Amino acid sequence: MNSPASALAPAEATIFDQSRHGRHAAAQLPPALGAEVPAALRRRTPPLLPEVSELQAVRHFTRLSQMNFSIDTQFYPLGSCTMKYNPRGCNQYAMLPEFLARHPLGPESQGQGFLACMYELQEMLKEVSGMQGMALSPMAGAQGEFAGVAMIRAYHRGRGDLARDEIIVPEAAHGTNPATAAMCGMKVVEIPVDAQGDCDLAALARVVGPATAGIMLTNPSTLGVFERTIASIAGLVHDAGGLLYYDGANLNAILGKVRPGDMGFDVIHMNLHKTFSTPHGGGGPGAGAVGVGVRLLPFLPIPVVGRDGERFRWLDERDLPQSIGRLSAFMGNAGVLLRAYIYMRMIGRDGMQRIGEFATLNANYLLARFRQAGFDPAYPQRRATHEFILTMKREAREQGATAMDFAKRLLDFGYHAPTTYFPLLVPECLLIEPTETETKEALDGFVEAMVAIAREAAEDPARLKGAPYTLPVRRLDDVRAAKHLDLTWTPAP
Amino acid sequence: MNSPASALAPAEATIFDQSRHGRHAAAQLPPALGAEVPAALRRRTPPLLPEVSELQAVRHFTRLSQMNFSIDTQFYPLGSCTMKYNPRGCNQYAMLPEFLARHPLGPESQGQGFLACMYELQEMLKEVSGMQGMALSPMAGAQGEFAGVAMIRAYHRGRGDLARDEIIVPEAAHGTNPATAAMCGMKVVEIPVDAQGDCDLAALARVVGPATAGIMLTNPSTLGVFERTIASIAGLVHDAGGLLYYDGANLNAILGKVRPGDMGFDVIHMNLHKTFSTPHGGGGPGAGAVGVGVRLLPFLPIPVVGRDGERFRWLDERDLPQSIGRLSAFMGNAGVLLRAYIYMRMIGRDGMQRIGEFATLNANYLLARFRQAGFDPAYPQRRATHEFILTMKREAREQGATAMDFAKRLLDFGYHAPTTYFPLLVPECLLIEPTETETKEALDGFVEAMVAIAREAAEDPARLKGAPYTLPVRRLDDVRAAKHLDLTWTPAP
Amino acid sequence: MAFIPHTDDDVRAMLAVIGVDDVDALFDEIPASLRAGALTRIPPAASEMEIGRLMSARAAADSCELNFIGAGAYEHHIPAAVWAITTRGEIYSAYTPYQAEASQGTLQTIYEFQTMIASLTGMAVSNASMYDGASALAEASLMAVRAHRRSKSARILMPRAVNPTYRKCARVIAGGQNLSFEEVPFDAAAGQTPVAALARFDGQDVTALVIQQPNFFGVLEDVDALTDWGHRNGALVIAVVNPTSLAILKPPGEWGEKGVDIVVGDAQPFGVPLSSGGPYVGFMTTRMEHVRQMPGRIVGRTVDLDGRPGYTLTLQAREQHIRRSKATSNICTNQGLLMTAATIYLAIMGPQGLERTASASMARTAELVAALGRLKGVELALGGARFHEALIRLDRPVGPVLEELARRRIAGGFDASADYPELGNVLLVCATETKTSEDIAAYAAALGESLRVSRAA
Amino acid sequence: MAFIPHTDDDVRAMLAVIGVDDVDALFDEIPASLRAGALTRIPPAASEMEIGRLMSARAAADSCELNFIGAGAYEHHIPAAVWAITTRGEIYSAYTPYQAEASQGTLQTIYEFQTMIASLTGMAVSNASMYDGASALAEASLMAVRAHRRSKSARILMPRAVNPTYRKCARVIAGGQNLSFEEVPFDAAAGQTPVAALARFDGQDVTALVIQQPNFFGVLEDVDALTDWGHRNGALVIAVVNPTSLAILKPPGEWGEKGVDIVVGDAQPFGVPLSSGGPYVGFMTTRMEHVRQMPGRIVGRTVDLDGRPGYTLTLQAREQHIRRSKATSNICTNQGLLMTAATIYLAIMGPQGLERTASASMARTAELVAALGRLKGVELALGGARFHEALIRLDRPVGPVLEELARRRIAGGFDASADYPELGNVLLVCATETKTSEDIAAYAAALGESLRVSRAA
Ligand SMILES: Cc1ncc(COP(=O)(O)O)c(C=O)c1O
Ligand SMILES: Cc1ncc(COP(=O)(O)O)c(C=O)c1O
Repeated sequence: MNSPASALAPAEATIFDQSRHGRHAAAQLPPALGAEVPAALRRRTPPLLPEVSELQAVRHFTRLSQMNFSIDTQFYPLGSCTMKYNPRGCNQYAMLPEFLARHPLGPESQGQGFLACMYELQEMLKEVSGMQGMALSPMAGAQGEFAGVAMIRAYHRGRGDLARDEIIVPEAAHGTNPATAAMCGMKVVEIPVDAQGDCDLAALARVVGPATAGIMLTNPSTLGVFERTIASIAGLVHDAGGLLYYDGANLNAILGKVRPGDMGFDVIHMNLHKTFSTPHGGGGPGAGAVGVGVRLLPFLPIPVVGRDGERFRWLDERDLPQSIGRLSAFMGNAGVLLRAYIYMRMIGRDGMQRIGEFATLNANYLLARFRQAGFDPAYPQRRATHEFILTMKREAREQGATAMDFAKRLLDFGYHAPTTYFPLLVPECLLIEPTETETKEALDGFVEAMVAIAREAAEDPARLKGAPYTLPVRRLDDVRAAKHLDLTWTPAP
Repeated sequence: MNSPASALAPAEATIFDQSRHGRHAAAQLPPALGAEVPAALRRRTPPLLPEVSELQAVRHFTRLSQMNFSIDTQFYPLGSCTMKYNPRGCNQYAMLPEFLARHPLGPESQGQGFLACMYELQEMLKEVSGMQGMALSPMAGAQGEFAGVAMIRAYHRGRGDLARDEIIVPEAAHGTNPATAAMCGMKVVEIPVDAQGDCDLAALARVVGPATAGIMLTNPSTLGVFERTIASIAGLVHDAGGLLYYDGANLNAILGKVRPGDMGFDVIHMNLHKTFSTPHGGGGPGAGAVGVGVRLLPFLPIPVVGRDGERFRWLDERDLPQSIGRLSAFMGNAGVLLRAYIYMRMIGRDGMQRIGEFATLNANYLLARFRQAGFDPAYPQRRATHEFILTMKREAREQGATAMDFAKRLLDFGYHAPTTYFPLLVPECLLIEPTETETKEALDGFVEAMVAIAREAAEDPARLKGAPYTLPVRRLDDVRAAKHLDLTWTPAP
Repeated sequence: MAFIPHTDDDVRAMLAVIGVDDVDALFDEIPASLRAGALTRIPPAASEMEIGRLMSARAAADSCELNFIGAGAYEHHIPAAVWAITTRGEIYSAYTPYQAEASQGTLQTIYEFQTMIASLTGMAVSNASMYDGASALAEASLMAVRAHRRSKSARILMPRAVNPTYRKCARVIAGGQNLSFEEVPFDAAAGQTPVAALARFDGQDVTALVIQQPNFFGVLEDVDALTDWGHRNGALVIAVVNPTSLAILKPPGEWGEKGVDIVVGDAQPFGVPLSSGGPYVGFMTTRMEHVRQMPGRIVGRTVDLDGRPGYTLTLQAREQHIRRSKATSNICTNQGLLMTAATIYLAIMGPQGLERTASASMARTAELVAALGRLKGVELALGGARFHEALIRLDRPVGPVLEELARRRIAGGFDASADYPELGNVLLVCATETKTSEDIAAYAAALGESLRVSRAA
Repeated sequence: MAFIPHTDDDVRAMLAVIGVDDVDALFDEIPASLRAGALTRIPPAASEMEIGRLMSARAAADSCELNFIGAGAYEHHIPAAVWAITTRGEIYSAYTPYQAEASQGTLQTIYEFQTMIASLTGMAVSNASMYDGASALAEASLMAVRAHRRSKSARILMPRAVNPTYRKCARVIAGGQNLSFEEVPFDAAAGQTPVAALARFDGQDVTALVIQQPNFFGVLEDVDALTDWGHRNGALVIAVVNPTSLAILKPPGEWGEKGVDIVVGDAQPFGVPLSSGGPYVGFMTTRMEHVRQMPGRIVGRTVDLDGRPGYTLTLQAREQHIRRSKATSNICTNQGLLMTAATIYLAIMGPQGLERTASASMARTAELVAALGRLKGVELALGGARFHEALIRLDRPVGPVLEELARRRIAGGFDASADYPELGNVLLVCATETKTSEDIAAYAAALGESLRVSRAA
């Protein structure tokens, strides 16, 4: 709610602008106990922290929160992100006071409740992925990828196969895949996809060889289609001595329908913050559990929960001497893992299968509606998986209405934008993933909004270009942001 | 965020409009166990409850909540309501799982923690009010008033003084005062206030007499001024054989400065949801603890917490045979009382006094600023207490800008409106209570908004009349609401 | 200064604007003789951290493993979403929605609540909430007197099978206006209020008859016959109901030939935790013809200046802030937050969830009764069809047995023998959908042991 | 179907629009041979009510009364407002703020976080968070190699007094790119890393020197001298800090003559509960000249089409989604929610609250050390000034003593003897502002008893 008197005031002043010297939230002050810091080590000027009342802080962050789109307030068809309902029960029970208070290095005897959940989570994730071993510690998908590629590397090295330093990735792969390979010291070899969105087998055959450590694949691919030749790919890579990595970001599409282990993958990470519905929190935390087939079992990152009879305990380097080691100070994002555990228990065996089915149903329905409404699918011959791509190439050419314009205008209609300009190889693309938790009515409303925008593109293109209009800010100047870096607040001179 | 395509759609469709037959939140379903209801007693048509997914419900009510003003998002200078910060700590610790799970009729041995809080709360409230006894069960201010007047009645009856059936109230009194007196079977005798806002002593002297059961006063009065002749009033009423009732809604003004017991009051209710900062919840719950002097001690409503050595227990009719009895099924709004208890403990002894001081400082500062800005105080000769009245009589006469117009336009500036048209005897009044938890900057911003509106009233009166513009709805047709009653949703025909 | 944001500079600047030297000067209209001293009996301020530890310790002291008490407050599953939303600042810290344009969230929620409660009870209109079920019954009695213009007696027939605290509370609150409540006995074998018990009032001026369904014993009354008796005798009929039961029981609007006139109850079972007795949320519904006699707030749907639908408080001329001593009630602040929780609960549970909750509760109580009935020294006290409570009779005083159970961390039920001495050592027990067969077995075992212990003592 | 809203009618209508007969047809591109069977090792669905009971029971099993463990994760008071706001749906269920206009809340919060963390550490720029402190150290090492163009060695000096798991983690993560980490010993009496220990690297190509302040033992390092050694020898300096300590300790930006180059740590102490180890929130700050080498998201302030200030992700060309294999890191999802909690925590605590927290923690640890030092069989293992951790030495193996303490519901500290066998039976203990003198006395008494018991055994 902006003051009509000051049209260009910021929607909400920064907390620093609201600070007044000497103000504080007294109920939060610990007792004043003196502490003697050696003079040379003492801080001389106080840090720039705001001095506000508790009410000011509450009001500020509550108002800021209202400036966000979120699952709890909007339909969020953001492809590759699986923005589905985050059940509140998962949060409530993961945040029971005893769970929150438990120190990660606390005695195992006072952690059996927590460890039991983690052990069962490992087992359930093994079952849905078709893998033989599971480690929960990676703190997001990218760290799961890192663990996976590091295990592949350790495997080859362990066999004395030292020349394998190439990781193959399809050109449509998510950016984390090549970035991870590089971070593991690997060379990245890109291969193209064909006109149907399948991996170009011939190209793959050309690049695999004695330098191949492995291939990283997402299946369904980031093009929103199922990699139909997966068996052939697996054969090619395995025959060349490489291993197959499964980027599980898109697992929601096939949950309970196909298991990566059964497709021939040797290692997988799963984004629990996608398929298993832990919240995204405006940019994390995530959890990227890694699962492995027998060949990689010895290399799993530590710690892993083991079971001795009725007791659970952490397995560490003593138990897993070939482990690639630790990825975090403790055991990863425990609270996220608890949420995923609760979610999986609430969904249950049959529910897992239904997730894949209804995510796919919603995507295919939406695709069909868009097709009827005259929009262009990127792969018109293919089924949608849990997501699909529209290309706005025609609209951009004929009316100058880009994918970005559609994205921004959608915000005014109360819909979050789909993923734009990813994957890079489809021009003017919108990657749309409705998820299984949205109703038919929500999907219909979204199609209607897109139709209305297309109409506007024809009738009033300037209006479209100026969107959004109803949010706290209009389109932002990204170029200026990068050119005149303003990364921290400074007092007005 | 409204769809630009449908300007007159409701801001948020009702939950019934979103319902689809056969939909449900499966994770919330209890097991399907058969139950045999005799045929004649069985329900035949299902109730009109929405059939929505859990996400739909979460999204709907989250979005609805965003359509509210609240303390956590706006300055709320609503006179007579003491809209101050509701500390989050009070809520967190009042909602500990064990407190929530405790059955009101549970064994007292499993309620000592809760009862200890209630006992200490009684003691603290006695101390701040200057009273000898305290009962916590009234569920809001009005019920506290009821208990108070009922005790006055019981007292007179107990003495065989049966003719006392009149309750005196000043004409500026809050509506609950006369309504309560009537509910207790009393006749209401109104007395005027003088030009300075004090009670008209001469008029009081004329009406007191053998029929006087008592007088109900708020001090500071609802006119935002301290009743200076309180000692004379007390003398007059007591001499006539009547008792004095203190409506504690305005206790925030004098907390720790004057105690109602010391002013001569025999009975008091305190709105814990005002002075002791329990949240208003969009219309409750409240808690209206009643305190009494010695004369009324035997009549306190039950239950009351008593103490036997180290054990706490509920006192009931067996302990207090002359009690006026029970006002609720159990012990009143326990959760509200816990919040007030925690708040009082966090404020502490000195903090109590500061509340009155800073509430008064804020009000007087705001009054001074308004005066400087050319607005008209209703009682220019008087100090503000924790609140004060501006009258828009002049603005209404000269520019047609009513108190209501100012109130509505303030909403566009992000400020909740002051209380309007109460007390009824001041024309075009705005009753303004800033509370002690607001910053000087917030007060300054509010004055600036009022000044801007006054300017607009002169320059663009039509714009003012049309306000608000930035909320989910513009000014609502109240007349139509009362004429064409639409009180429940019905399916579109 | 907890929760006070003023810096020293602020205070100085503000005093200067006001034109006084210190804050104390602002209190100069208060006679010096009245000024309070230090509040020595209030402890010094504690930080949130300190009070948090204290409260956690006190809460821990009150924990209990299994609860089988009902008697007017019921333990049901509460979806996590209910309170995650209800405690949002915009709901939690808002005032009564007097400024409609800035309160559409609260107002629409009330409108939805009114719709749900009206439909559940089978009535035309609902208000926005009452304090609790007991006070709502008192208000309903007062309302009946206003609404029933032809009746001059202000006489309300009150079955003894109605919740005893509800009866007491109604007497206290409605007693101020000289209503008289007359008791109607129940059949000691069936636990029901027989129509025959009303015979002595045939043809008399009765303002209203109260019927509780299920009654305090959990027993289902013959509501059709009772309602028809009331209407035949020119009385209004007031129903007191457990709202969960309405998912499977005939709504009061359909009782007898014409349906009842006023319905009240407590919506606590709808998402409101037990929390030692409150805050709960009373409700009241009635026929459209009586809407202007109804106490409490009412929300109506209307349109704004542009014609867009919106919500506002309506029929305010019934209320104290307009009508003062002529108001329908003195009620002002009511139970908005709990109303919100109840509305969210009902939206999430839906008709199917509520039906299952009611049926499962009924089934679990039947299971409990069967399990307890197998114990030596325990028998079912009353016959008849039940919802989810049952009165059992022990072969010894109930109090010490409950204490034994408490030692086993079980809240074993409500000792009804003081309220109904004629029934002997009776214990009212309740099992809802939250109880499993294992819980029931655990209770039966614990009760068996407790009886043994108290027999041995 | 938990969380799936489709009615049968919906499914029928949707299939018709798609033009297939059943849902299974949508999977016809998946080779039949690959189709999964039933997931028999997954239990059947449980309701929220059932799972809630299970989780409550498991949580109760893990409860502990007093915790004196630190070792990288610290128990501090968390104002209730922090999580009441952080769990709001608009924060909790939002995605990474790629659509800036629809994410101004998250973006402004990050901008405020960046400001606070940069100022606390005394550096020019901060990113939006890293996974945790340990992985942030790994990223800092990789960043140092990128930023230090002249150094070819990729050699990082790592004091042995740095948190052992941080060291392990850095090796695993940065090891992929062939960085070498070389250990710098500490003085076994003082527990400090002496500058002298670096002498053997004088004049060599060292890419970076890591300094942890306070170090793993809680001991304060001579950060000025160490930093100056690093810069004198052409190395970048990476500081690892406990952010709470920065309220009273000199910020890394002021260490030595020029200040350090990169600062990392874990902001868990800022409002993030211990919760078995995560999610926490790593942070990283650096000099402006290195900003383009920094991994992770960065938010900048800019203006919109109308000139109104607003926030957006910036310098994205560093990130994997733009630069792919050339990115500064593979990090994508990071710890946004915890970043939000930390920002709210800092806003509420302010400079004074944080200063008091740091000082009180330091004072309580001193009190703890004094109390424990009076026990037979306990001695302080290391001299020197400390922040809020201390290494004590027992006269017997630590493990069994900790088990005895656990039986008394006390988490007694971290057994550091496996990581530092040279120090003997050492236990790292920590007391923060959450501990009272009574707590400390209770711990001392319990430790005394536990030692007696284990001596007797
Ligand atoms: C296909 C794909 N792979 C990997 C990732 C990386 O996961 P995270 O963001 O959890 O690191 C993502 C998500 O952003 C993704 O969509
Ligand atoms: C002066 C005064 N008296 C009494 C009341 C009644 O209190 P409650 O709304 O809690 O019943 C109020 C508040 O509305 C009030 O302002």
